[in-house]
Amino acid sequence: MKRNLKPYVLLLPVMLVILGIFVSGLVMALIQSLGYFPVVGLKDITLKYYKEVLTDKSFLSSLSFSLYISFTSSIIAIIVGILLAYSILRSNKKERMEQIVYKLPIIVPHAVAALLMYNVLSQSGILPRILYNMGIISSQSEFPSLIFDNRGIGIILAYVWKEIPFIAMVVYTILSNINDKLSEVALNLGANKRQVFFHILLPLIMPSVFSAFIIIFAFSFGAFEVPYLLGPTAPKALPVKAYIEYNNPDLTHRPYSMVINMSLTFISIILVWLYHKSFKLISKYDG
Amino acid sequence: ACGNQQTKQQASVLEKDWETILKEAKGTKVNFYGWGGSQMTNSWIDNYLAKRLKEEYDITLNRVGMDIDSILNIMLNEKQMEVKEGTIDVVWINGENFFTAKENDLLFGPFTDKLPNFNKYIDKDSVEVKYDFGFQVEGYEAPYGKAQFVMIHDKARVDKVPVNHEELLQFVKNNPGEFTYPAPPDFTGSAFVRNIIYDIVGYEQFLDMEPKKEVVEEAIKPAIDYFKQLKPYLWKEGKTYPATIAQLDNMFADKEVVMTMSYNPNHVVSKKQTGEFPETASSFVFDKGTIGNTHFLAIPHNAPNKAGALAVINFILSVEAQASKYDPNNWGDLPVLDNDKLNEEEKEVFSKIKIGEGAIRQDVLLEHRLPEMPANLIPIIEEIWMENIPAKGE
Amino acid sequence: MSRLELKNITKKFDNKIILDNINLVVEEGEMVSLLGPSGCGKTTTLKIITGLIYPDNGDVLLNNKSVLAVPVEKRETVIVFQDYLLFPHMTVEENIGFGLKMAKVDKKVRDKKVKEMINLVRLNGHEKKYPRELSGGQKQRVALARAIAVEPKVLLLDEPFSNLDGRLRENMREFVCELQKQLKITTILVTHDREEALMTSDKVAVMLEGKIRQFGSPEEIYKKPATKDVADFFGEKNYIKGTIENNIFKSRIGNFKTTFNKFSKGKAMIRPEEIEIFSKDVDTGLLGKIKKKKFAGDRMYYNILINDVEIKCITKFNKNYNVGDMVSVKIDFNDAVFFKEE
Amino acid sequence: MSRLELKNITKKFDNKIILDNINLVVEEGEMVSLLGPSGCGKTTTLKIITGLIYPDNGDVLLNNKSVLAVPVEKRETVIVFQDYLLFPHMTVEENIGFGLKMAKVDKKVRDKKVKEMINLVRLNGHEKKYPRELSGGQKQRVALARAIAVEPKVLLLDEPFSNLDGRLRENMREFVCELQKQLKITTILVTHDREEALMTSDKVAVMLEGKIRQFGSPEEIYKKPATKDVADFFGEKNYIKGTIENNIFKSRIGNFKTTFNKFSKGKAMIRPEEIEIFSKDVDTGLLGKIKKKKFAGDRMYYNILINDVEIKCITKFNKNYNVGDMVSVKIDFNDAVFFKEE
Amino acid sequence: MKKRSLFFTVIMYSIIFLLLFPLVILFVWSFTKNWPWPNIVPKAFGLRAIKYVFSPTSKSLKTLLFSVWLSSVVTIITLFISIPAAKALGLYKFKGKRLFKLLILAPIIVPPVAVSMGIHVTFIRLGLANTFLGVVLMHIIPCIPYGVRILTNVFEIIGESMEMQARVLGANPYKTFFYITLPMISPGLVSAGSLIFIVSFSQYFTTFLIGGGKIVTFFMLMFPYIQSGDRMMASVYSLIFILTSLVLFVVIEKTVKAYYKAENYFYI
Ligand SMILES: Nc1ncnc2c1ncn2[C@@H]1O[C@H](COP(=O)(O)OP(=O)(O)OP(=O)(O)O)[C@@H](O)[C@H]1O
Ligand SMILES: Nc1ncnc2c1ncn2[C@@H]1O[C@H](COP(=O)(O)OP(=O)(O)OP(=O)(O)O)[C@@H](O)[C@H]1O
Ligand SMILES: [Mg+2]
Ligand SMILES: [Mg+2]
Repeated sequence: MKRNLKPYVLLLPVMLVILGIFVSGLVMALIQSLGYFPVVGLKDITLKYYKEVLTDKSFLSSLSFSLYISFTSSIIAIIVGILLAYSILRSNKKERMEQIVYKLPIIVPHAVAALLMYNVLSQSGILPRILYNMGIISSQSEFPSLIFDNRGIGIILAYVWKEIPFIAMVVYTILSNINDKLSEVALNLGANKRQVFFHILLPLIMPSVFSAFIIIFAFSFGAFEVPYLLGPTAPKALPVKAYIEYNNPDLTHRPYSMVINMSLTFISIILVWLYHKSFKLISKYDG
Repeated sequence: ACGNQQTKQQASVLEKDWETILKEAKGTKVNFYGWGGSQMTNSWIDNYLAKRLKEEYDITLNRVGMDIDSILNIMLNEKQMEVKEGTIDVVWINGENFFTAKENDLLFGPFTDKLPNFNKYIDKDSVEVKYDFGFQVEGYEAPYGKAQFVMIHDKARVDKVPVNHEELLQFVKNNPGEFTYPAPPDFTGSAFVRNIIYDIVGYEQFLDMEPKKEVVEEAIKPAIDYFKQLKPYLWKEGKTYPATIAQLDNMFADKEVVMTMSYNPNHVVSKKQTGEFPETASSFVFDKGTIGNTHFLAIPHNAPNKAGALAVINFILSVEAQASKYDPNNWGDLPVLDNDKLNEEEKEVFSKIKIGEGAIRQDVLLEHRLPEMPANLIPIIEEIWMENIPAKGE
Repeated sequence: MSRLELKNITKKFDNKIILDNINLVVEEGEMVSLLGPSGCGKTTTLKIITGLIYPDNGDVLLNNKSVLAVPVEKRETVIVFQDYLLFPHMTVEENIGFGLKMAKVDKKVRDKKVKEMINLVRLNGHEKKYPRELSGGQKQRVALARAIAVEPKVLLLDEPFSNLDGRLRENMREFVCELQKQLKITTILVTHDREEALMTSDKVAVMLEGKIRQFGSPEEIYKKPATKDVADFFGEKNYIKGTIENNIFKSRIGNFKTTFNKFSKGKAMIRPEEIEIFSKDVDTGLLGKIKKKKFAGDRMYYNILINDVEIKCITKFNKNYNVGDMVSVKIDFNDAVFFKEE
Repeated sequence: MSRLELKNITKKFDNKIILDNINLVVEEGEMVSLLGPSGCGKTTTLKIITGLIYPDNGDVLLNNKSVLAVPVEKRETVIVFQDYLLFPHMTVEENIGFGLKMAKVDKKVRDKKVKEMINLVRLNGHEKKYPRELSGGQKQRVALARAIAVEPKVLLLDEPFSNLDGRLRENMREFVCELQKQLKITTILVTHDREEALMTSDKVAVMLEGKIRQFGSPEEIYKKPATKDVADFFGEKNYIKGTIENNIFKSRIGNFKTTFNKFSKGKAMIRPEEIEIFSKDVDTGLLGKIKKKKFAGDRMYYNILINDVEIKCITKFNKNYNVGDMVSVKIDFNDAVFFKEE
Repeated sequence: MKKRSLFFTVIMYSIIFLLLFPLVILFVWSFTKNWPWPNIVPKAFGLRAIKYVFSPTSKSLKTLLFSVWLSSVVTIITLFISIPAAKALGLYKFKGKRLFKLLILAPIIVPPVAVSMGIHVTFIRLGLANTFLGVVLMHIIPCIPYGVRILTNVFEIIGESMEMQARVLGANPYKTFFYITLPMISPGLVSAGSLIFIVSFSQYFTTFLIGGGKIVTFFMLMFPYIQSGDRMMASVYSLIFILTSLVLFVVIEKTVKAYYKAENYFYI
């Protein structure tokens, strides 16, 4: 009896914060999305706003744009992040500068990351300048437009730049602490380095990678800063749409913002759940 | 019961005479909330205003750089919870945000008549003091400074500036990819769109237009057609637009485009001072004029230190403060005082200030000043623009 | 199917010499036991052979070719680790099949082989379990099966049976031996069980303090230990001081005939199991008194006092005397080993 | 210093019964060996005693009081795990001193005790090493020292000597036994070494498939195994089918006198070490032929064919015959155990 | 044995270069007055931004110190409550585990603007608005997913056996935690702690709302400049922001390593 309660007791403090504070906020958002916002005179509960938002054409294009950005950036970040972590491990010497400096982008806030991408990749950025001076391009406009473009390359790169070190750090922490001996055994049994990586190390870091993926995916799906600063005028990423509606000085627009936010949340939950399912199929080693 | 008490309290400050208010304000702290994205503005408030207030009234000014959206949210939530002692004493505000705040009873007032400097220097009957984006001010905010929309170009790269929409179109056609404007709802981009509308269909009809989409759409149709014409020659063929004026400014600074724009006529000077803009950058306005507006200071209904707030706002309306603010070395914001109400000595103070290279003289600006559109039309125009311009023609 | 040779292997850890000039030859298909006290460097030796540790000095030869440059995974020298080291994210099946999978063995063939191995190590019913769900002995069997499944050229067993009960141990041992002989896998077995070493292996190497002290056939090692240390390693012994003159060993417990004649003063080493006791009516010329007695299943351990000299003696369990009893003792000095007194 | 009692302990994993109604009493200061094949549930039993696993059913009593509700750290039942589980971030010293530190023992006293323990387990010179720098046996000794240092009421040893060489093992065993007797620590020893179990313990419990099949003194267990399974567990046996009539056991290898008379048809179990062989000129009435022979240090293993029945026999190592030799065989049926034929 | 692989060394340096390159540009921008196309180096340098940041009236440095303090408090509290939660999720099987995992992710999944209003209202009611404590609590929310998730993985790997061993040796749960669990998870704690610190350090929107301008963090001073496109100011602020965090992390990592001799603790 008492033992069965233990995990719940351990979860209590975190749950207090999440349920006590966070959910109270969420409930208000939900209510507002249903059109109840008495301070500004909206007092009827209605699904009208949902209908309006969800049937809007631009909603769908925004949704797919958001999904595309989050998926692409998260997957690239995962792959490169793991590669980086493994490379550091393989070229390993303890206490080297490299182990610290690669983490720098983690420290950089997303908004600054957007600024950096702008500095480097815009048509007046450092990259086209270098290409121009090397004679590879002859004018600014020859450089492909990566910022504000509707393929979202700038946004994706900003996310990728931010998240690679995050993934690498998480993976490296686990990787460097996985008992070296397991790799030794595998080598000894005739597995080459590549096989050791794919059959031993990768499965062992998979739970962490899985967590990390969810975190960065959910984050990039719901955050507005980067697409706001680097995104095209249309389609707008969903969070940007929500943000713009939220800041609409006409407060009766608040329910629209909340509808978009609730949709974002709902879609995220579905995706995370689906991901959980599919992950369980691939790996049986889930905590 | 609560409401009653509040009105009583409000009344109580406003009932006192100015001397008492100043006495009460002495030694207090005033929380001044407003946009904090300009280093020059911040420096003016921190270095000049705060210092002078301390010397003059022993008031500690606490500048909090915060977006107006957040400020409104704080006020709104405090209202919702009926917080009597709020956090904000003075808010830098105007336009739709003022309208929203006033509509939702978030503001304290009317208070402007209580301010000696307001009574002494301000032309109370001028449209720009009585109305803010078409909304009645009714004493709930006091003017802070004036702004006017200007275009900025690089003399080194533009020989002849376009002075109306047709010339602009011609210019853009001749220089494809070198011009663009921020996408509404960016504040400046939105102003540019309105300015073009004014240039094409005139401004008078909007001042009392019904805020209905069909009506507005009908009225601005020629302008929308114009934007469609313009689009293919814009930067990136008009497929996308900078999201903020900041990006356009940076593109201009990096020589990616040849023009930018600003709602602050002295913007070009300060940008040149910081070294961001080239020395050859210069402002210009359309012949038919550009939109001007006034920015204001208001006091939240639950401001904890209303006396202090009044004292601060009154000081800002002084000749000394307005002149210091007007100096492009400090900020370069246009004064709100009525020239006719100043004595010679006071006029002298203003005329001694050298406006910077590339800026337009104040009298020229005032000649070309057009009133802002009522705020409730603006979101409609932005929506129409959004629906017609960026998405179409892909 | 390879001849393995270690040449002058030396290894230090933290500047302490752990392996000191090790030389060892294991012929093709031979099974050599490596014996030695805890911490003497056995595991380190095996790791050097597989390439998991680089020696500071010396060479490892497989079929007379140095393999120091061959990477671990290509050496085909597989080690069964003392602490199992099963892959925690794989089931028993997957663990056992790992090596074959790495060698890209056809899935069907692999499955068959895995099944076979599971039968042999008696883990039927546990195929789908993860290591954390296994008992100690079960883990050990998985580790063993995993190594044998790849049929390596050289098999290195680091106490592979230590956590198995006697019967299973015998079975496993037999199974490994048979397989080893059949496939001619060159094998080194590290074990703490002296009997195991003696019974299963073609040769035994005794390692003490990082040096190989004796290397020979089991009988040699047992019967003719090169040094007292080696002898001691094979269990407690009786050492009786005395002098040898004219084939007579004179000591405090009496004089005995012997064939040994190399030096005159020394110790005779007599194994406790070489001493027989009888009830005191049997005349052996030597009487002793039982001082201590211990039951150990199929045998009895006695400590007997003869002229104040305590002698250990191991007998069959059915020879049952009580503490305090007087018994006749028979010591055969022909089997004794003599060490010169220092 | 406690009496330990297990009452009807039952435990399932994944709906498979692992422990089935276990009852066991260990008196104060007693040393009980727990024997059983790999995977039979020994470790699980120990874990239940310490409180690391909750039984599904049944109770654990210390001094006649249920301790199921007592948290692990208050039970004073310390276990030495099969897989050592040394704290990786502590040195040998720190590991050994950990329990004392937890009990807030004065630093000086603690240091002295730790030093003493290090001496006893012979790890001098390794005090400052981390577990990853130790050999298997060294780790095991640290684990042992760490547990003993706290002088628990109940000491649970899960194959604590499995990675030690014979001599060290004997030493450690003696040391533990002495300490245990001296401090009257109630002890359970899980071991795979039958001899160890028989020699060291006051009582032996044999566990098979989650059940305790026999619990008694070492001699009882050895000499009077309750079932064939228990007997088998103690090594390979000879089973000879036959009938008993008038105190005569009739079988294919001949007729023998016996005192046993409970049933008429059955198997006589004869331990290999109860069979003696002599050169064929000694007349025992029974002749056999050596079929197989194995050297095992102090003894020899022979397989002998008598009338086509293969009989295993263990003799002293000095009885040396060759494969194919004819020998006289002596079987004592008085020591035989009879099992009824099913 | 472990040979350094050239291939991976090259890959590592390439990726690191790509990650650092934009930061180098940031550094250059901190001192750049203007930098017109197509120059590769700026045309004019200046110290305007640095001067402003270091001038006492801008209160930047004071605010910086305060922010570090605030985020440290957030980090410590978040770690403190995350460890038990992570342990529960990493080591035990229980009903509703999936749901809890999802709930813990919620602060990342739900956009902050959606919940902030409700939370603000709640905080006003509780008297937490405009207070240090309120801001701390608000910051903890988005930090929880990072803390719990990372530590959960760590617990999954180290397992419970060491803790059990300690308990058996007479360590009560608290001592077990301090002597065994804490040192064993310390590498993970450093990772999680760094992330939490950063997440808290770069909270903008919620700090505004809950802090109401009474609690001013460094990021709040910095963000308007990023928005307004003053690249020099934004770069200098970012640079200070990054350097502060970096120094802090290096110090902490070194301290933890020295204190716990953190190495390969993870036993499998
Ligand atoms: N967590 C678990 N989940 C499922 N089965 C388990 C688990 N732990 C142990 N078992 C099973 O329970 C049985 C008994 O395990 P236990 O560890 O008690 O055996 P043991 O007697 O100690 O064996 P050994 O001598 O090999 O160590 C084994 O068959 C094992 O596979
Ligand atoms: N990484 C290391 N650093 C320092 N010393 C080490 C290291 N690895 C092993 N040693 C030391 O080397 C010696 C030999 O270790 P090894 O593991 O080879 O012994 P072993 O013969 O296998 O012993 P056991 O029978 O106990 O397993 C031991 O004294 C051990 O403490
Ligand atoms: Mg070893
Ligand atoms: Mg076990």
